[in-house]
Amino acid sequence: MSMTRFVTSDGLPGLLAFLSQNGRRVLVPVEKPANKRSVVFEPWSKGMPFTLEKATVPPKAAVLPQSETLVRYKKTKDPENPERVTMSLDDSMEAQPTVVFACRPCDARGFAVLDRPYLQGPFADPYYKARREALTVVTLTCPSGCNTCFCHWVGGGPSSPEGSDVLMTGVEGGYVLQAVTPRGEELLAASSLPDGAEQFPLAEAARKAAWATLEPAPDIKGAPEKLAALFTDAEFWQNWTDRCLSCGACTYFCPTCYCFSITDEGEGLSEKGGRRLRSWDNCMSSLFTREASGHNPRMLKAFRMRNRVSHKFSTYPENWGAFSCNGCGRCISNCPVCLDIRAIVLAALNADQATAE
Amino acid sequence: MKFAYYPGCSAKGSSADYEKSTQAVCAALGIHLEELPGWNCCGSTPAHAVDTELSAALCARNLDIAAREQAETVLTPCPSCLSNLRHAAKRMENPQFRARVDELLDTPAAAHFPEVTSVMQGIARVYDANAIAAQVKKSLKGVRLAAYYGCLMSRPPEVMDFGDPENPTLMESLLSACGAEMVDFPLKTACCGASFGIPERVMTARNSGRILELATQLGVDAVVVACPLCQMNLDLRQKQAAKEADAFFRMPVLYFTQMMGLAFGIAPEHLGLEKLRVSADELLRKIDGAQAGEGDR
Amino acid sequence: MNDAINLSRMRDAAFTAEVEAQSGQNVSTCYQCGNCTAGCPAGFVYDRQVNQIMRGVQLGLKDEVLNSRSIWMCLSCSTCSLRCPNNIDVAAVMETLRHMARKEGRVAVPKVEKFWFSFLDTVRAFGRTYEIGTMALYMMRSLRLFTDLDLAPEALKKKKLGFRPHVIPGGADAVARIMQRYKERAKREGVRP
Amino acid sequence: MPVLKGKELRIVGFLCNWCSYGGADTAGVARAGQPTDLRIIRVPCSGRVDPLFIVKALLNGADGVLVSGCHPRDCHYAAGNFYARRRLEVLKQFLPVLGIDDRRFEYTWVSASEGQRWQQVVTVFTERIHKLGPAPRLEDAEPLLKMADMALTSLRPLGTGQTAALDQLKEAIKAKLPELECVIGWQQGYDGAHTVPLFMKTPEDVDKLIWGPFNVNNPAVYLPSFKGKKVGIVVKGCDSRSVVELLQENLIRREDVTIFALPCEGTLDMARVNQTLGRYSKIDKVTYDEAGVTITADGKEHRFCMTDCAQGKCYGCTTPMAVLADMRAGQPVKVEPGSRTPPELALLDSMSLEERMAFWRGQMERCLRCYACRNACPMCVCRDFCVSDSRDPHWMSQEDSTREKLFFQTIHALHLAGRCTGCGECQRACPVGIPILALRQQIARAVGQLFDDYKAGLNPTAVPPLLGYELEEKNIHERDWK
Amino acid sequence: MRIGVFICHCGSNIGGTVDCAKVAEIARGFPDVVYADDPMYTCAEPGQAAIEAAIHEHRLDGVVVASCTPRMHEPTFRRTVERAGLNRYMFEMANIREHVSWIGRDKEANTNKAAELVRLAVEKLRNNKPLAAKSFDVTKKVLVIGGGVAGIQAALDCADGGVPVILVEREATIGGKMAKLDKTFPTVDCSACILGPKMVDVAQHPNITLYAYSEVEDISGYVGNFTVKIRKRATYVDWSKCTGCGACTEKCPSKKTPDAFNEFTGPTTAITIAFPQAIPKKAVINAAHCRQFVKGKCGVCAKICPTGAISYDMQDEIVTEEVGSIVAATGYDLMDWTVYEEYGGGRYPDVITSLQYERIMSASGPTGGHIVRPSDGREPQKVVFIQCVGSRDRSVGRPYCSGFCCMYTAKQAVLTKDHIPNSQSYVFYMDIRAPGKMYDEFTRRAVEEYGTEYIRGRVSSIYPDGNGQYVVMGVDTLLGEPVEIRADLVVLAVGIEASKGSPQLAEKLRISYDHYGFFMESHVKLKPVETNTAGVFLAGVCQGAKDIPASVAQGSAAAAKVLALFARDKLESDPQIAQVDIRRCVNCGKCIRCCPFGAIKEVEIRGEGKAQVIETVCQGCGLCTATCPQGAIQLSHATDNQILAEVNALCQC
Repeated sequence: MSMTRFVTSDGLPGLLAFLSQNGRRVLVPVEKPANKRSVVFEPWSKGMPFTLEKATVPPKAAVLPQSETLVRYKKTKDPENPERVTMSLDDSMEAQPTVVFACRPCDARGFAVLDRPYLQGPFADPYYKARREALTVVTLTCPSGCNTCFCHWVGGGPSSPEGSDVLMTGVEGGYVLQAVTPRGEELLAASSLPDGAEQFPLAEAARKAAWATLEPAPDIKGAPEKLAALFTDAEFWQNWTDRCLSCGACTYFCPTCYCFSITDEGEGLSEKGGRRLRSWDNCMSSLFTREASGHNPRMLKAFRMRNRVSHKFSTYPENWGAFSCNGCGRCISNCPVCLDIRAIVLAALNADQATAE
Repeated sequence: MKFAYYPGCSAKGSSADYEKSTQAVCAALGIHLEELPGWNCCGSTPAHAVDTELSAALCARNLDIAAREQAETVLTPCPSCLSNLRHAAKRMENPQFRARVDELLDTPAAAHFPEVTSVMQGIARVYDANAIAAQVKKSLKGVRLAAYYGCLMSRPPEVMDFGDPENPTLMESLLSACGAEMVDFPLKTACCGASFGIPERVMTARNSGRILELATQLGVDAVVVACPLCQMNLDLRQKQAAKEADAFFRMPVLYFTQMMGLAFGIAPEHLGLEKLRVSADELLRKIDGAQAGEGDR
Repeated sequence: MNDAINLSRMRDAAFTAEVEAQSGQNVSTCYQCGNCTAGCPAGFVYDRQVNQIMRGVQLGLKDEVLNSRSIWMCLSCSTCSLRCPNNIDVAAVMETLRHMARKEGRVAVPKVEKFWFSFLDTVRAFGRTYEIGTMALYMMRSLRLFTDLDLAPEALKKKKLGFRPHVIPGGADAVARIMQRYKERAKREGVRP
Repeated sequence: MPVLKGKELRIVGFLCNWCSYGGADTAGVARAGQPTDLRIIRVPCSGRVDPLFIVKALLNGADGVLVSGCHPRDCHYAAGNFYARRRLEVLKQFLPVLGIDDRRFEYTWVSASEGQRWQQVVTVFTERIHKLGPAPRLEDAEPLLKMADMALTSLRPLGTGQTAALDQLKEAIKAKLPELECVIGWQQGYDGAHTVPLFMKTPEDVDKLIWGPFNVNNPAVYLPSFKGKKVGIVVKGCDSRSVVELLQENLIRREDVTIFALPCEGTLDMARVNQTLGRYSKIDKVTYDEAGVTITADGKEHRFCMTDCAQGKCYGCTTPMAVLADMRAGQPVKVEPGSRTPPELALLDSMSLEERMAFWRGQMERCLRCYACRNACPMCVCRDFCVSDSRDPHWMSQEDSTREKLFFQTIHALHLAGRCTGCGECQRACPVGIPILALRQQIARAVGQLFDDYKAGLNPTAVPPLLGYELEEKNIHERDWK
Repeated sequence: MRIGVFICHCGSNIGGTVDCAKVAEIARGFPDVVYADDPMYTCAEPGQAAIEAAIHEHRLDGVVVASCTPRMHEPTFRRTVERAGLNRYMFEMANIREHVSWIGRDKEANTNKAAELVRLAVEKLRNNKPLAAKSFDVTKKVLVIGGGVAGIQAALDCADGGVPVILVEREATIGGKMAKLDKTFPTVDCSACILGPKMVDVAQHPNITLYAYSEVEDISGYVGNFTVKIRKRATYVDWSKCTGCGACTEKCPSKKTPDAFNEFTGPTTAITIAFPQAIPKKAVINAAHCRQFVKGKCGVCAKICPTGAISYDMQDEIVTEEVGSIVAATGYDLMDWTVYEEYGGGRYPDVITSLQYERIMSASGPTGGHIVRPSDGREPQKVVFIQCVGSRDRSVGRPYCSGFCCMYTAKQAVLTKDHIPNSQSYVFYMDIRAPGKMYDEFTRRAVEEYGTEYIRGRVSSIYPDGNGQYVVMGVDTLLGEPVEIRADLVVLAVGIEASKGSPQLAEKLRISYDHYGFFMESHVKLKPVETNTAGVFLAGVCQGAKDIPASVAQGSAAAAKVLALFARDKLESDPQIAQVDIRRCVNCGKCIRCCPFGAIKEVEIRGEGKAQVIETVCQGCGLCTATCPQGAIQLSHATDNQILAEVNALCQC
């Protein structure tokens, strides 16, 4: 049995204080005062209120910030000869040791999805790598399913350990912490929390109960092929995207979307210097594929939606052997027009059948 | 029709005839004048000549009474009172000024004051020329009159709101409706010399003289006025003016209310005509004669 | 000439500014067309014509202006304001000058001020004007005992003047309090009430 | 370049080439001494000055911005300054809602001959800015988070009763459908408590049409994409204003659009509804009564009374009936006269300038720049060519600073000046609940106050105020430079 | 880029309070700057040569000069860089004289400010693009609007220069105000005698087409290619048949028709020829007073006309003309002086305008040149002239000087004495403005030889004394006393305003106009004839008060501008105009709506509506750029990115 610890509900701030040691940044879900429920991960500091609610925004930024400076450059001129310009580059990366605390299993699985292209491809992305290696994920298992989530369709579940270092499960009076990686064990071992073996069965029961709340999942194993087959069926995609607004609410709130764009800002000779930025990109935007000539292979939002759904359920699985959607449901709950990716995938599966018949 | 009414001090003294005729004419027209309870002197020229805030305070007390009485419109016969009251109301739109004035009052004045306007405009507001003509019992046909407004009634235009400041015509329209022939009287808004009759007689004598001279030249039967001070200068001081001009005047100077009253068939004694220094008997005979002539036909 | 107006010495820019501030008029717009003077009914008793007063204000000749009789003889008829091509409320400037002069105790024509005080004193006493009272007070103060004596018989015969003061029911005190506060404030502010 | 510490502040001037730049030259020729802070950017015309240049400068370190053009009627380009006057005045009234002191921005008119006036303007303005001191920076503000008070009373009845007329409306749509590409309406979404846009192409589609408090989406957002095609649209009162505004701006053609309308009784504030429902796995049942709805989720009943849970915009709504429609069903609704300050705006109104800046600092932090606000806006017709993600023109960078995010909201708000109908879709669409509607509301309020109570989207033939001008503006007055 | 920067000392003008060498040194640190120098006089020949040399030596592709205002030397330096092979728009200026050295005393602050302004210019330049002008054809035909003396002069000069002229006149005859005058100052020669021959020349010139009794209805197009619609108002007389014999005017029974040409000083007939020397000398029916129109029966003129020219059912006609240039010469009208209630507001018959007085004095006028009072026909003995009635008077919204009243008033006083030797004239004036050649001498003659009394002051009021005379209450400010005159006749020198309909015409011409309707010239001093719309020129009083010689001179000047314009077969358009990025354009039409020049139109490109700039019409204001929300329309040389570069250079904290 893996290492377990127990923390009482009152003990959570103490746990966070422990996690914050040694200059670690601890990202905790914080409920923002707003009429709309808005929970975001923010660096914890002593006395700061936090929540254990599922966050509106996933903790993806811990490894892939919304916008990061890849390179800073400064130019200097030779006062004798203004034609002679020398440039100094600064590509040092910030990779502060970080703990993501109380994200959900789906969020944690997001890190696993990101790891594949960023770390396991022909090139490992150094910026991502540095941050990822400095990251510890303490995941709170879900007590139940919810109306928009579907983690169990895509290989996850309310207590899936994938991507997590520590699993944390709420039980009577507190939480059971279970290390699921060596890094998790190391962390728990360093803590002064009491052993959780006694409460562990309760945790297991809670996890089982959570599973029981889920509606049965449809079989979507055929999705990659069926979606691939639908690639040329423009009508299918148009019908499914007529109400799409082409905003980025689905992709920017997705824990697994990893596309980025690179821009240069600023002037090397200015006080601030120049910056090369990497920022999130959004395949639902027409700009995503607009070429320098002005030509755009994905002018229609239908094709952009096809890209998003296919990427998650067809091309990524082809490349990496797993769906890149982890069923967190944020693209559904955050969509201004309630577009439901589940429905599209199911329709794709059914469309195929209809054609077969 | 009911209006709040601010008679002004002269109404209780030197221009009792104006007051009497105003009351009589308004009664005939069914306009009820409700005198403001406990009104005080507006301060007239001396107050504003000495200090604008003092003048405004004296006026504000009256405006405040009117506001408390929930009056919508206050009428006053006297242009001087009208000018002071309207100036005060306008100046008190400035908060700093208002604060200074409030300091002088027992209690701060009401935030909004009712509108103050002249009796003449009040009548015109209720009755148009046709309606006035319908009231006429003794037409003033054949009577030539000069309307003289004095300097205060129409000036400054942005405060007084009395038509063209150089050429007001309201009195003409009222008296034309009564049948009178109104001459174009170019000096209708010239100054009569105002209150300087006492400290500097030559001032009123000269200025009133010029007005009387032109009226005489134009052959009018009377000069019709709307201001107690003008009336006093043109009538009571007519001899002083004649002396200064080295001329002889015999020009009746009546209030427009007296003139309208005559046309409405109100007896002269109910209009205070006996108070005129220059007798209007000839004018009365002319009116009666015209009536007789009318009857003959 | 020795008695030339020495502008470099006598010019008082603060005076001009003060007149402009108090009257709310921009006197620099006056271009001396003289229209104010042309229409002034009191010009014939002035020692300086209105346009000259305006010029004095422009030049900041405080003494010349505030010691002038003209500002006391102004009838406040506003003809000048009405006809001014530059929209200057000349009458307001005249009144401002009178106020300034009074506050500094410069009274070039005392009889005018005495008449005002006589008037205001009756108002203070009775809340309303009392013509015979005003006259009596004025004659006393100005020592001009024969003022308008020629009119008296006529006026009395015609009952033009009320012999009894007209008193406001319950209000005379209120008016007196206004006057009192005004006086006290003037005293506090160090100006002549 | 940094400002001369201790001596100067950063003051940026935009001067038209023909009058004011010449006026500044005249002042120079006359050796009319001036404070040295001002840096002049020469533009052809004050009409060229996009108000966003000013906001950009103010957000990026300017302590003051001055715009000067030709006197009204003297514009070298006949009318550029008339447009500028309206736009700049609207901007001036907008700035305080961001927490920027509007005294830091001024505009005026100086002719090429008015060297003295220019000297006066520069001197007075520079002194004013020095008196105000260095401008507070958005980044320096301590985040302040506050919530709007949603306890509101409505000007018109709120409820759910009008559904009765839905069948009549459906028949009308079916009758018209053959002539139309499609009719846009609403259908049930993934559960009974969510409604999504519906594009009716067949009579069977029409049967899916629903009407009720969940019809939050504004279907007008789709209309411009159908430009040139015959299309029908089912509208609530507020949606109809968007349609009218689109017509006003020639973004759609009247003859192409068939408008079907029912009187609206308010729609639910789904943000608050979801707060109440919390986490649930299934909606069991949604039942309606006259006054509201009851949602049963995971076996638990939640009642939502419309008078308590309508969207903020519904309380002050004066157009529950479509302002323009080809086919109406349902009973007319009475609206009480009056107006309400929208709750989001009332919140901002209650704050000081410093608090407002701190407020936006706190709010914008969590913005992910997903642009749901923009894309849900029926008046955002630039869509794929929004300046926010363009390099030419390069208004914004990809940095995720609060300043860039707030600047985008300013772009949106200013581009909506005189056009925003207050439908609130921007705010509703925001996944993290930032009350960005307040910025649009302030713009709309300023436009209303300046231009005869103008409200966007009421009259299809009205000229949007910022696309027109008056020679003499009733409510815009030249400022005193004494 | 490779940018060269030149910091001009301008002698000590800049160098005195700005450390120019320091600025050059700072500039060397700016991006893309590869060369910086601080010459003593950059605009001088050696300075320009140095720029050219530096361009070659350092292979510069952009130049910044920091010196005086670009309004002065931008064209100069653009030519300089062009000579060295650069595009003229690859040049920017920083104004460090008028905006820096001349207004600030603090050398440190000035130097810093100068460096920042140079930085702005560099940042702007880095975003500049070479721009090239385009050429287009010119229609060599000119429209002259207004047939007063200025318009006549412009038309004749253009016609003599070989350019076809369309002359449009609103009234039935050309000649304008000058045709109404009796004599002209300072020579006191007969107005009709000097104007008449010019009017005849217009009628006879083969290059001139005259549309009298016509108005400009609509103008579209741009310099070189205007399309003008002209409304020929119905005269009810077929002018091709009318010989101007005048038989109809003698027999017309409507003898009490108001006579506008005579300024309503006497009646005329309903069918009329304005005056004997009218051009065209054709009859016109005043339908409002013609019995045939009012009562439906009469027909006398039709019966009497020997050529059968009368045509009661004539309609307005619209003709269209293509021209390459337009001269506006629409003149003036008198302001409505009846707002002066203190002068009787128009109620006193013997208080008249100076133009009415001209007609009364004129031999072709209603009294045959005898000066008599309108009220009773008596010869006046005492005539009072009042100047500045509606001039220099803010209270009636006319703060400006009408320019020529001083002179004609002196003339009228002189003529009065000539006509009535025992008369006495008085002139109330504020200042005598007589700066022209022989002008002051003329006013002195009026005083010294003709005994005119000049009284310095305004008149407060005029009123009839009841004895047939008028009391004039004035002031003699020199005397310091009010004065009073009993006058028989009062002549008001009524101020002028732009002729009726000027603002509307300005809108059609797309030119600016001031508060009073006068058209705005392009530059008060240096472009007094041009307007801000290329190809539209001004002549005469429509641009501002001026007398006859000045109007004639400006008419000739406008003609010279037209001829210069037409001397080229092709015109070049300014490339600093708006350009549409059709990919970004969503055809919302906001730019089209607000463009003050109608320079943007909607076109269809591959099935989609797009905005398109008409390059020759665009004036380059950039209003569209500030209006377009998606930044799809950019004003070349002042693009968003160019201005943003400047803003960013200043504000980057």
